[in-house]
Amino acid sequence: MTQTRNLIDENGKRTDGRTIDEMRPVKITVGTVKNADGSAFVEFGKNKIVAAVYGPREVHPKHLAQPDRCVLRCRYHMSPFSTDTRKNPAPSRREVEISKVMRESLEPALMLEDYPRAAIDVFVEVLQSDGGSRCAGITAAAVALADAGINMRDIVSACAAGKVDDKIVLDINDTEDKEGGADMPVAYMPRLNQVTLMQLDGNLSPDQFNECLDKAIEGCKAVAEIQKAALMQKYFGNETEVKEEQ
Amino acid sequence: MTQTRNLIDENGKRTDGRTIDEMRPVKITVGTVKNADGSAFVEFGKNKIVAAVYGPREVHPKHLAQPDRCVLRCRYHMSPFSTDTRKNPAPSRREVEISKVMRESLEPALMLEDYPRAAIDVFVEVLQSDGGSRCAGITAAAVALADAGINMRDIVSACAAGKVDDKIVLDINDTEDKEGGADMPVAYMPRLNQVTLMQLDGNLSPDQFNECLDKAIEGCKAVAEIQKAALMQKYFGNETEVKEEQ
Amino acid sequence: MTQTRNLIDENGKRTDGRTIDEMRPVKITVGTVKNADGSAFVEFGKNKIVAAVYGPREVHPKHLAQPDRCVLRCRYHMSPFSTDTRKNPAPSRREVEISKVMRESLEPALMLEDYPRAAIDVFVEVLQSDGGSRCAGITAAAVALADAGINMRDIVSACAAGKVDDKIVLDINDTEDKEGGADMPVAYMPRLNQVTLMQLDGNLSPDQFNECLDKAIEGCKAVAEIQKAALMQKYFGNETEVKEEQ
Amino acid sequence: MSTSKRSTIIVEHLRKQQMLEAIANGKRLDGRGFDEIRPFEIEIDVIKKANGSARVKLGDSEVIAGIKVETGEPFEGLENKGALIVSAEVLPTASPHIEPGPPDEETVELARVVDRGVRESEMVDLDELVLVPGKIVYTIFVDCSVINADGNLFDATSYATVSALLSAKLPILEMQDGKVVDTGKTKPMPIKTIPISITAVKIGDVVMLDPVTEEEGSMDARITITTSDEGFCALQKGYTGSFTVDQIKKAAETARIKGQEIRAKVKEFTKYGS
Amino acid sequence: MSTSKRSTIIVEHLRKQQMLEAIANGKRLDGRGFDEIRPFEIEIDVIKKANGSARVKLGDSEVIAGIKVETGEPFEGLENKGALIVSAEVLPTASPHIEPGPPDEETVELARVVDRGVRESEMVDLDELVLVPGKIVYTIFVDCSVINADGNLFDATSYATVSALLSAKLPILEMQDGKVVDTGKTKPMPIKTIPISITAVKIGDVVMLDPVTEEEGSMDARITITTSDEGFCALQKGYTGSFTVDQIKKAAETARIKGQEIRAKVKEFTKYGS
Amino acid sequence: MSTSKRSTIIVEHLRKQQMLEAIANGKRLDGRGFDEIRPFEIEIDVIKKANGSARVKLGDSEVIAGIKVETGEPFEGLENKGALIVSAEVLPTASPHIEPGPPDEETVELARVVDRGVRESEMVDLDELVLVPGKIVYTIFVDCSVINADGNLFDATSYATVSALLSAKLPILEMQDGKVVDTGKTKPMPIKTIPISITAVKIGDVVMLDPVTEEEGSMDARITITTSDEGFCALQKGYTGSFTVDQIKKAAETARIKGQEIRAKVKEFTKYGS
Repeated sequence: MTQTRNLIDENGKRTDGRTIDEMRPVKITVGTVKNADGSAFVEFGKNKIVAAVYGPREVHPKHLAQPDRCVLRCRYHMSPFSTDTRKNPAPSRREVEISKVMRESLEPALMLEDYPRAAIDVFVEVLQSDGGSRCAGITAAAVALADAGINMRDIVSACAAGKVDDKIVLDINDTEDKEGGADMPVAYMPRLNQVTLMQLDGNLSPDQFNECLDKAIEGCKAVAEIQKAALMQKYFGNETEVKEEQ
Repeated sequence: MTQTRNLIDENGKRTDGRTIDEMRPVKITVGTVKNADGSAFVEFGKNKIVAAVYGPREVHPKHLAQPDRCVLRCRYHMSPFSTDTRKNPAPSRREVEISKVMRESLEPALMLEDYPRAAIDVFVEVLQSDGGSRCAGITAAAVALADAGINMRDIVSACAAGKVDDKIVLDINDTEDKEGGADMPVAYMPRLNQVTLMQLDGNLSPDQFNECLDKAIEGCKAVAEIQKAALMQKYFGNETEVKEEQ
Repeated sequence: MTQTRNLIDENGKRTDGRTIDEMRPVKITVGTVKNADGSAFVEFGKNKIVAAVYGPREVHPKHLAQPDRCVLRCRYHMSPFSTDTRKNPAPSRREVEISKVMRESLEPALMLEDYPRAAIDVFVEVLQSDGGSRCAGITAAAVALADAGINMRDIVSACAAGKVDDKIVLDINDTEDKEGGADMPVAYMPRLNQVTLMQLDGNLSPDQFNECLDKAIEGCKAVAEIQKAALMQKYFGNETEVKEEQ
Repeated sequence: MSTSKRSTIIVEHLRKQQMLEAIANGKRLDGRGFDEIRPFEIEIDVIKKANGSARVKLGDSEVIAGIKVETGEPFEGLENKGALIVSAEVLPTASPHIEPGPPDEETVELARVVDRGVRESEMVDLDELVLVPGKIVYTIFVDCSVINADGNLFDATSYATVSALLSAKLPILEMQDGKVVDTGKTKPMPIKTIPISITAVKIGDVVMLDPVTEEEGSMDARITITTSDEGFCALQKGYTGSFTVDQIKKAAETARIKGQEIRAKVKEFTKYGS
Repeated sequence: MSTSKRSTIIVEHLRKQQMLEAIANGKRLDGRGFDEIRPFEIEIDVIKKANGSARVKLGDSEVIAGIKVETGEPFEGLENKGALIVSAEVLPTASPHIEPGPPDEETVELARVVDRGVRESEMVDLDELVLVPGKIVYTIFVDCSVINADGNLFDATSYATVSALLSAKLPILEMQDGKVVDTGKTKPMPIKTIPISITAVKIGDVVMLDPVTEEEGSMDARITITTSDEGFCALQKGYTGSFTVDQIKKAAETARIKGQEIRAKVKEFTKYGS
Repeated sequence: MSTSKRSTIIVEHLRKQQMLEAIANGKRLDGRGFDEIRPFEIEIDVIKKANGSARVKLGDSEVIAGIKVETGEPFEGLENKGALIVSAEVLPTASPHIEPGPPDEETVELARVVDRGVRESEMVDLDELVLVPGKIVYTIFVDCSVINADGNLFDATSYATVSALLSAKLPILEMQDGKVVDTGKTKPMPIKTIPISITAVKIGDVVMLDPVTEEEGSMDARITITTSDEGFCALQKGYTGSFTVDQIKKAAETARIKGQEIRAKVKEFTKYGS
């Protein structure tokens, strides 16, 4: 990525007015898809993402079933209207890869051995995309899995950090992703202190690498609190909307 | 549809010389495909259509079989040379839809419960297309099914009516379909008085709607006579060619 | 094929300096693919081809298995960088056809009845293509099958002859294939004196036809010697590289 | 190839019995009358990245339509008209019975019936969407994502499409030196009429509007009738049963009257014309 | 990937025994000699919407070929030649063993072998089909639909293709202001020679021409040899058996002689040159 | 849709036990240390028809990368840069577990991770690959064919790609009268840095570099870290397990140091800069 203009101004503000440690507003609503066994709607900056979980349920075709554990299936997909220019509805290589890393980021948290011969399907639809849609998608999927009552070792929370104007910043947005210097999406199990997804695009010195990872982890922890509050609200209810605007 | 020129002249004649209540010439030949269990070749105006039926026969793959009835499968397909500009041989969305409504238009006439665990395949190939190819295809398929000896409650006969120069006319042709005001294909079981296919493209007032439907039904009844004569000719033989030129 | 320039000079030399009866250099190395049950690497002129054999092994899906014989499967494929302009990696109609005739050219030599309910897979990858890649591929595949220890009635050896400047020549290369007058690839079982592949593109008089076929058979016999030597070298070893430069 | 199959949406036997008994007594399980449509709501501009968008909830069926405006060549034979293409995907989120993958024949039919209503009514004035006659025209993509399915996706998707078009902001494009340039300004989509589809199903001898999933699981036949301000513009009979001519004429009249009600509500939700 | 399979066309055991006994006695089940081709008929101009068309019935095998003429870019490396593409579909009407779908390897081979006969014989003078050298050429699509299959589809499809080309009316196109314009006039396709394919199969040690389906069900190997007026132009050995060199040479000579007979009949049916 | 499955590469139970015991004792089955990479060799210019090529053998894993240079339109949003596309196919020759067909999700990930290393490091100066700004640019296709698979295809494919690029001869193209003309001359690919990926897997609590197939069969998680001369440029955690933050930081430092070693060897094998 080659940066061509200043993305952080003299007051330390980013293009969307945030400070370098500030996350975009996050809003999570649980149980938005009526037919699903579990679901969540996540707005993370301008990302608008639906996650729905079906299962544990029978596997079709049957030979795909595993005798001692549950099969996890995952689809990340973008609606054609979700992007700046219309996206072809057929799955792109990018969507195939994200479906895979998303599944692998969720699997460590799930007690799949509790559901032998069954399948759990996780469907993540990006209705509007912004920087960090894979992190927002994982965050939504983890809440939907919890809403479906799947046995979990821990929640999975995801957030990216990155480099902009040679500074390490939290939660980079679309513009920063395209014009900035690096993007590092991370998914994390906060109780178990385990990284379940990590990618990097861009250039970081050794020191920046460590700082960026630490900052992403902090973001994940903040996301975890919002996930928890959203689930609490659904199951124990309260009047205030679960909304984080740091 | 926006009409740009007169399609009915001062003498009430249409672009192909017909009156508004006149059907194009229809010719039906039964048993034209040697290998098929039943078949028919239909010329309806410039439409040239082959229908072939295979079945009742085993279902592959077996899990698609139904314990208490026969599975009906249907394909409507156009040969690449059948249209004004070459048609890509891969099935278009239009062909997928017509395959579906064609199947649904035939199914009410078939005693599928008489053939549990079996399948009946209906293949309709448009060798040359003109307006009303789906109606001609259904007409051919119904004759092929009868020729295959499938138990039927009634024949299925199909014909369109439409609007041209703000007049309701029988059996619209290619030019009228493209430039006229409305097209209403209908399939009908004449003995049971049931409509099994109906679609509408174009604009009709409430009165025109009813008039158009009634006219299409009349067309279906006329087609039924030609179907009957063609089947009679094959099974009881006679010298005169079954041909309708109204 | 229309020929536009002289491809044989006044000294009887072809564009690559060979005489009309001279084969391009052929080099066969056995067992180059570690994981395969049998394999061979063939350089035939500028052709560079890997063949790998897996099997006899279980058939998936199982309903494809034959109770009394082995199923033979064959894929001929060109790497995208193997051709003058990049080849789309999806299988072309040409590759589908060559996969079929290659399988049919190998099958007569294999004692498939010795491996009931099993499958043998032959994968031929063209890394660099030159004229005669199907012949070189069959030659490689036959050696790989022998290396895999499959019971065989005979080796299969392949070579093309063709017409250039109205002369019948052995083993035509890329330029001669494109600009010459005819190409006749042949595969042959030398011990059984049976032709297992034969194709012709181009124009030949009756006399030329017979001459061309005879010449191709001579080429096949020469290829058989190189195949034999390569297999001997692997199993009985010797210091000299098996290389034919006629 | 189109294949007949028993409905994969299995209404449990008991529930189905209840439904049929209720119908015999002139009622539906959710208490609605046969001519009654479920409550629905429409929210516009839900996707800011789209040139127009709408989310429709019709009972528990939920659909989002989003519009993307691009430029391209006109369709053959329609050289002086803009292009408009309606597509649909029933997302695998929508029900336990949806497999991800290319659209099956039911989804193809869904998209084509919605497309037909918009196209045949001439809702959008395609003559206004030409940049260089015969060469460059606006191409309007309407993509519909069904998020949750509880019956009557035809009408839910149709209302979402119509609402997205009514509320869309068309970017004003101009030709400069042979290139398309976005002026940065927008104008409303050129709208001529508002097509409204009404879907009914027949169960036994009863025809009822706006079926839920479990009613569709017991239906014999389905009919979708689209009217514009001017009259009837599209119709699709579906499923494996049949209708008498009288049933169709009656359904058409109902569709016309109900269509007026719905049209008024759609205008209100989308603030169209206000 | 190419997969070997037993013939899916199952000739019942008894019938097969009869056939093999007949062959041993120098006969075929339908009474033909080994070098005898079934009666065939050709009807041209059966598809008025095509620029050329022919229906061939070879015994009970029936094929329609239709030609569509378009314009396009030349093939790479063949900048100053028109383009000619032969495709084939074995329709699912043709036999109980055909599944609808994209062409399988047998159909790909069928189309490519027919294409090769036309291409290698230089039947059509592609030099005459150029509008703007290197840029715009005529593209001739020949599509073949096999309606009924009773053996030897190679020859039936080949004769249909050749007959459609011989009887085609090529629209006369001109360049005007950089655009292709159809003058409304036509001329015959520029024909240089007439390729005729002859297919034989080997059953045991006997080689016989023009096999029917049940003979193909017992064949060991197949060979298709195409000759033009000038000599041999294409050949394809097929199936999983083999031939001796002598069998091939003999088959080639037969193909050349039989080809002359068939060529004369094709000319007659298509009124070519008259 | 991504589907979890048990590893199809079955390490026999006993062998796996041995491996785990060895690991517990600080060893690997092939005697390597945890931070030790298998011997590897690189041969360049193996495909003369390509504009650049390299064959890498990393242990028994073998990959050929070939480069084809074409021209085309630039990517949207990158109008003044050349295009570079890395693709990969794991050939069915490579292992008994590969089915021929379009790339599965593992192969898509492989190609995208290798592509990312090249792209994000800005190895190739894409600014130098523009012919007509915004309209015509060089398009560099790097295609990788995995011939034999014995673990760590990420690094083997990455080294093949990098080596092919380092040794490629870029044809010098020029615009003449609005057409691209090949001058027949070549120049080296414009290279700015050399990205080197290092892949490690975690088995139990041990992290080890450059896994062979049987180690991958027992791995809990995988991480691929790519460094250029300037620092870290790409990273991909894979597989269904997880890492602690400390494990990642330690792996990163190892990747940086090992990367320098490998980079020196790659330069040597490709004679880059000499």
